[in-house]
Amino acid sequence: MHIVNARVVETKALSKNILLKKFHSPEIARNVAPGRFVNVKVSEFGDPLLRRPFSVCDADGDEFYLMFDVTGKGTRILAGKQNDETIDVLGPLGNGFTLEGDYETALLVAGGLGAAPFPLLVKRLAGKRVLAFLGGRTRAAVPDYGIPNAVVASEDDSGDFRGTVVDLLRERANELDASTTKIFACGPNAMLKALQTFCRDEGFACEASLECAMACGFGVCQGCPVEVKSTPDRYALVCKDGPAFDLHDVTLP
Amino acid sequence: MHIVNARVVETKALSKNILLKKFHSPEIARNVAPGRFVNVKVSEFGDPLLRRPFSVCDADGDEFYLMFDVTGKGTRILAGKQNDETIDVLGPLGNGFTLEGDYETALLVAGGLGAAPFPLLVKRLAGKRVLAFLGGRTRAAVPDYGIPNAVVASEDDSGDFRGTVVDLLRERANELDASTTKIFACGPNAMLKALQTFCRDEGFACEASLECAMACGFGVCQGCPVEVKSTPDRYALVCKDGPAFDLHDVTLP
Amino acid sequence: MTPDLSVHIAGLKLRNPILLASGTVGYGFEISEHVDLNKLGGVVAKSISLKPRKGNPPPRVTETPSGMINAIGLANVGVDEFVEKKIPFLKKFDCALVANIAASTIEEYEELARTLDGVEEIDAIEVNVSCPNVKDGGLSFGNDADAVGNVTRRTRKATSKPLIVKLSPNVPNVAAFAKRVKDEGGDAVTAINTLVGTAFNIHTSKPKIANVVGGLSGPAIKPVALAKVLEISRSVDIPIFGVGGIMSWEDVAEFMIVGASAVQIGTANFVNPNIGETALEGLRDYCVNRGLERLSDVTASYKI
Amino acid sequence: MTPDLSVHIAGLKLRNPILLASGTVGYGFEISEHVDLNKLGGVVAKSISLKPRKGNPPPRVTETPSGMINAIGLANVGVDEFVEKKIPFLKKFDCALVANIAASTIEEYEELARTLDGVEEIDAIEVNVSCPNVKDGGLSFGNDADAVGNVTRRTRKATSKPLIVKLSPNVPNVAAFAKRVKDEGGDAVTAINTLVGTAFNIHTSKPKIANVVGGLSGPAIKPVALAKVLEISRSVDIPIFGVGGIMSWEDVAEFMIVGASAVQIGTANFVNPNIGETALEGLRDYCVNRGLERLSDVTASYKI
Ligand SMILES: Cc1cc2nc3c(=O)[nH]c(=O)nc-3n(C[C@H](O)[C@H](O)[C@H](O)COP(=O)(O)OP(=O)(O)OC[C@H]3O[C@@H](n4cnc5c(N)ncnc54)[C@H](O)[C@@H]3O)c2cc1C
Ligand SMILES: Cc1cc2nc3c(=O)[nH]c(=O)nc-3n(C[C@H](O)[C@H](O)[C@H](O)COP(=O)(O)OP(=O)(O)OC[C@H]3O[C@@H](n4cnc5c(N)ncnc54)[C@H](O)[C@@H]3O)c2cc1C
Ligand SMILES: Cc1cc2nc3c(=O)[nH]c(=O)nc-3n(C[C@H](O)[C@H](O)[C@H](O)COP(=O)(O)O)c2cc1C
Ligand SMILES: Cc1cc2nc3c(=O)[nH]c(=O)nc-3n(C[C@H](O)[C@H](O)[C@H](O)COP(=O)(O)O)c2cc1C
Ligand code: FES
Ligand code: FES
Repeated sequence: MHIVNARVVETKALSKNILLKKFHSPEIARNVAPGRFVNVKVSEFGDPLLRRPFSVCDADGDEFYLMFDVTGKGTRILAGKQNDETIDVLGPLGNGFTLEGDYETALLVAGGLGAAPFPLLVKRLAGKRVLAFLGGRTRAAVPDYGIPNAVVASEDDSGDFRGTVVDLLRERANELDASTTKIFACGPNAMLKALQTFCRDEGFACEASLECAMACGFGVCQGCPVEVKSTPDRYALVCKDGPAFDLHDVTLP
Repeated sequence: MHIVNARVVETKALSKNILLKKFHSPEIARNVAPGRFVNVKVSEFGDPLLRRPFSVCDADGDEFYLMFDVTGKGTRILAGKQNDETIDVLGPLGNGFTLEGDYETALLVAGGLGAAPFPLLVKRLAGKRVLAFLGGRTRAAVPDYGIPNAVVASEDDSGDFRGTVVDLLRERANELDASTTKIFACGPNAMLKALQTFCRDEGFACEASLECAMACGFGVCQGCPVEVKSTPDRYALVCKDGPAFDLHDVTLP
Repeated sequence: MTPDLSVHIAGLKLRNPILLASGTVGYGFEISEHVDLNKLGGVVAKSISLKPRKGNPPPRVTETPSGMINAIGLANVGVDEFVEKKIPFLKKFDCALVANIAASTIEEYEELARTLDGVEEIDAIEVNVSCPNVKDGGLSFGNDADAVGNVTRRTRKATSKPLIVKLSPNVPNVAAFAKRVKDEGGDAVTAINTLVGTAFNIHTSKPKIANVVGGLSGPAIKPVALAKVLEISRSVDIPIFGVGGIMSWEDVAEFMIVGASAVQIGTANFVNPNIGETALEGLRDYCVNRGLERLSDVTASYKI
Repeated sequence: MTPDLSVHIAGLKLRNPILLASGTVGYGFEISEHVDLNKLGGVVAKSISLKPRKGNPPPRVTETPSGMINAIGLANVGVDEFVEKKIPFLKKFDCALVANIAASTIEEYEELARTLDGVEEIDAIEVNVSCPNVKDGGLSFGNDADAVGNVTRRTRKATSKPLIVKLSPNVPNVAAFAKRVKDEGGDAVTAINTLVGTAFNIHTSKPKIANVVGGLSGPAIKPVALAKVLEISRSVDIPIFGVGGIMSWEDVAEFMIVGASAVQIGTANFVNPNIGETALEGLRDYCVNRGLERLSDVTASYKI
């Protein structure tokens, strides 16, 4: 884990509100794994105070990418950072996805910006068959950067399917073989809950990257608990024990 | 008094730490008078919270200038504003210098950034003979932008005179005629106190622009009191009754 | 449909729940250049004492992270000049005019209330028992529930106007104070006044405020103010003016959710002198988006 | 000449006045990746209770202007696991190790103090009487001077280690509490713990913290913390650990000026995990620039 001044190298707008930013930092780019995240200090002043967590979206040599949408003050400041400005980044943090295993098909399931960690995951899943189902309000809200052949479920008619991404999954369930497929998921809790039911009913293995409010991001504040069935007498910490968890093991809030 | 989004038009470094920034705002540029000031909202977040007061340094058509040195978080943010960015400015505020009067010579006396309001003053003093004595640590800390023929007093040998600006004044006092001269002053309180003594001893009229901590800048918070001899039972407000005051009338803290 | 922003509080019917807080808009004159007072719920005038007060020496204000400390020391023109010279200006506006009184003895509070009771233009009286910047009174009253009870009882007898008591946040049990206010006949409470705070210059070792300590206000204190309003709202049946760190319409909504019937905006006036007016637009949209006919339905709508 | 940064407080000789505050560095493990604990004055471990505590459900933290609210609910491994598993790691470091205890009855406090008294590696015990996030104890103790006095007396009897009592800021008279601690044999006080605060989501009307209210920390509360330290320093002769909103070496100096002999850094660890170490450089320069041979001379050097 490092504290680095990462230099902004490039900014690309993936859609109206979604940005892909490339940063230079060998320490982070070379040590990251899919599903791990960084905690970004967006301001040098007291407000906004806390760092902002973002999944590392992709990495390439000495550079790494973040994909984010501008939702509040932290992401607004981050969006405004120009090329050659540096920003204080802590990372890589947390435990990413477990890639090993004898599954044949990796099925990526995301809601909205939940797709952020997938580009790096796709790269590192080389050798597996990769399918991706992405969901969102409308196609423009579903970034498919770095995710080949993604099928998009949307609430309107702009996607490939109308409905939630879990509806889409249900519809295609018969094309999938639960015994040889592992689902990698990331998205809002509501989506993950629906996915949990689906995976239980259909017998899919699933690892999900969770999001929750964090203060430190590296295990000292105990601010990010998640109920885990295998250790009922203590919470797991999303930042340290996750953010990737066996979806069957967690009780989502 | 207006609240405007003033657009940055130009930034010039007058020395290592002193900037001159030009803003577009007809409301302010056309309504300002020498010694009046603006209150600048440097941040959209809670920290830094308060506006920062700056004398209007100069005005030209629809544009006005601020001259400032980077001393803290507000001036650092202001310094970073790029051309075409806008910034929320409240002004013009306060009562500036009284230009009318039958003095023949206007003697401008400043310490450091106290010279900020002088360029506009020089312009509006057309018809009077204008002399300027400026003081500071070293010549580079004494901006003489827009002040012709300024004599610089410095603590080191870089200036025209070694000593404080009031030392300089004392040395040249015999060349000046107190009965036909009005001093316009601006600078730190320590300098103004010395100047007060000098003016009392030598019989000079003097109007000084004061600085003090402010919260609102427009007379509602009562945060900027100054003891005034002519109204001993109530404080004057620097922001509303000043910042320009008859130096003989104020009791400096 | 345009949502109804009006609220009833302490016997007042206000056009909307936004008032400007005592001490942050003087006597209304300067702020009226920036904000149309006719559009607001009301204005609370600077605290008035029996005699004019010069206030504390400078420096009186200093900035802190997301906040500021002030120790104005209740500088004010005194009740006579207030009634003669300030009210005539304020009465031109069609919004509630709340007078705020401060004193160092119960008798003075009583006399102030009696004097102002006779001034028709004043719609309500807010009793400031909680200013931390006056050494001879204020804070000691504000942190003593019996004293607050007494002040309420005595001023209650001295005026038939709506009576609001402004509470100190520097106590662990603000609801007990609100209860006393209610029991003694107060019509509403205002929560909160400033927190006691200080700041020092590390190079001179001197306080940044001449009075040494002062009152902390601004967004920094919003979480504390919300907790106090919620505490009162959950245990005492008395209307609440919520104050403390409001910078936006979202903050107004947050205060109403935790129990405020109306709010007061203080420090934000220094930063955005027209905040009182611009916040109204956001509140209107908020009602529309949440499908609310009446903004007042937001009050105490917390889901806990 | 290199200035002497060491300080004496509560019978401890510390390399320098910087400690890391309870609850913000866990049991030292994760933070030691970022900061060299051997360089610091000390570490205060997360509050420990007799039995392991699961703590509050999520969400437990939320950001506020220049601050944050937490309601962790004293999640901790319990005293047995603390002694067995956490101490062995912490004892490797050559800085003071302060254990912090929390309980809901006086008997539990006593038992905790007695248990830890037997653990050689622990240099001092800090008694947390002031956590606002535990419903069955904590806050009620912290806001009651008699209870704080009793806890001090009983824990004092249970241990011969330096005893520090961490005070609640949610009272109007913190000095009276410090006085009780002194009278009952406490060696130092820590001021302050968090302020009670809350925040609500205006779209769902739900609290942003599952526990509804939590503890406000961070730079927002620094002015309040400074005022409390100053209040104690001016009226009670007891050493003070200053805490609350420290983000930089300048803040450390400010706390020392108003009376702190040492300081604790909390929330800042989340933002700048190496702040404890980097602040030392600034303090060294500060001494040099002010011509001070000993940093400890700054303590209570306020000029009022
Ligand atoms: C492990 C992890 C990975 C993430 N990866 C990504 C990513 O790759 N791309 C992306 O766009 N977003 C990601 N998020 C969410 C991202 O952290 C928030 O969008 C961001 O913090 C919003 O900050 P803001 O200041 O713009 O919003 P504000 O609403 O102003 O933030 C206020 C506070 O709430 C917190 N917060 C707000 N939204 C969220 C959220 N959804 N989850 C957790 N905390 C939140 C902020 O961190 C901050 O403390 C991730 C979150 C976590 C925990
Ligand atoms: C009427 C008036 C006119 C001024 N004109 C100029 C000018 O033309 N050029 C210029 O460089 N400076 C001027 N100043 C001083 C200028 O306001 C401060 O330099 C500036 O506020 C510093 O802000 P900061 O955030 O960089 O510093 P910080 O130290 O971070 O500021 C912290 C707080 O202290 C206040 N403060 C800091 N220094 C001063 C100061 N010297 N006077 C008053 N308040 C201060 C800030 O406003 C802020 O509230 C003027 C001040 C006043 C009152
Ligand atoms: C400069 C200043 C002066 C104040 N003067 C008074 C006063 O005279 N009477 C009073 O009851 N409250 C006074 N207050 C307190 C405010 O009315 C308000 O309760 C407090 O500032 C919290 O709200 P805010 O965070 O929105 O400012 C003053 C506050 C400030 C900042
Ligand atoms: C997430 C978090 C957890 C905390 N847990 C404890 C605790 O277990 N025991 C304790 O005495 N104080 C605890 N505190 C309070 C801090 O030790 C400190 O007193 C407070 O946060 C103020 O300092 P700061 O502003 O530097 O954070 C906690 C604070 C935070 C932010
Ligand atoms: S965010 Fe601090 S422990 Fe996880
Ligand atoms: S700064 Fe507010 S009255 Fe002058």
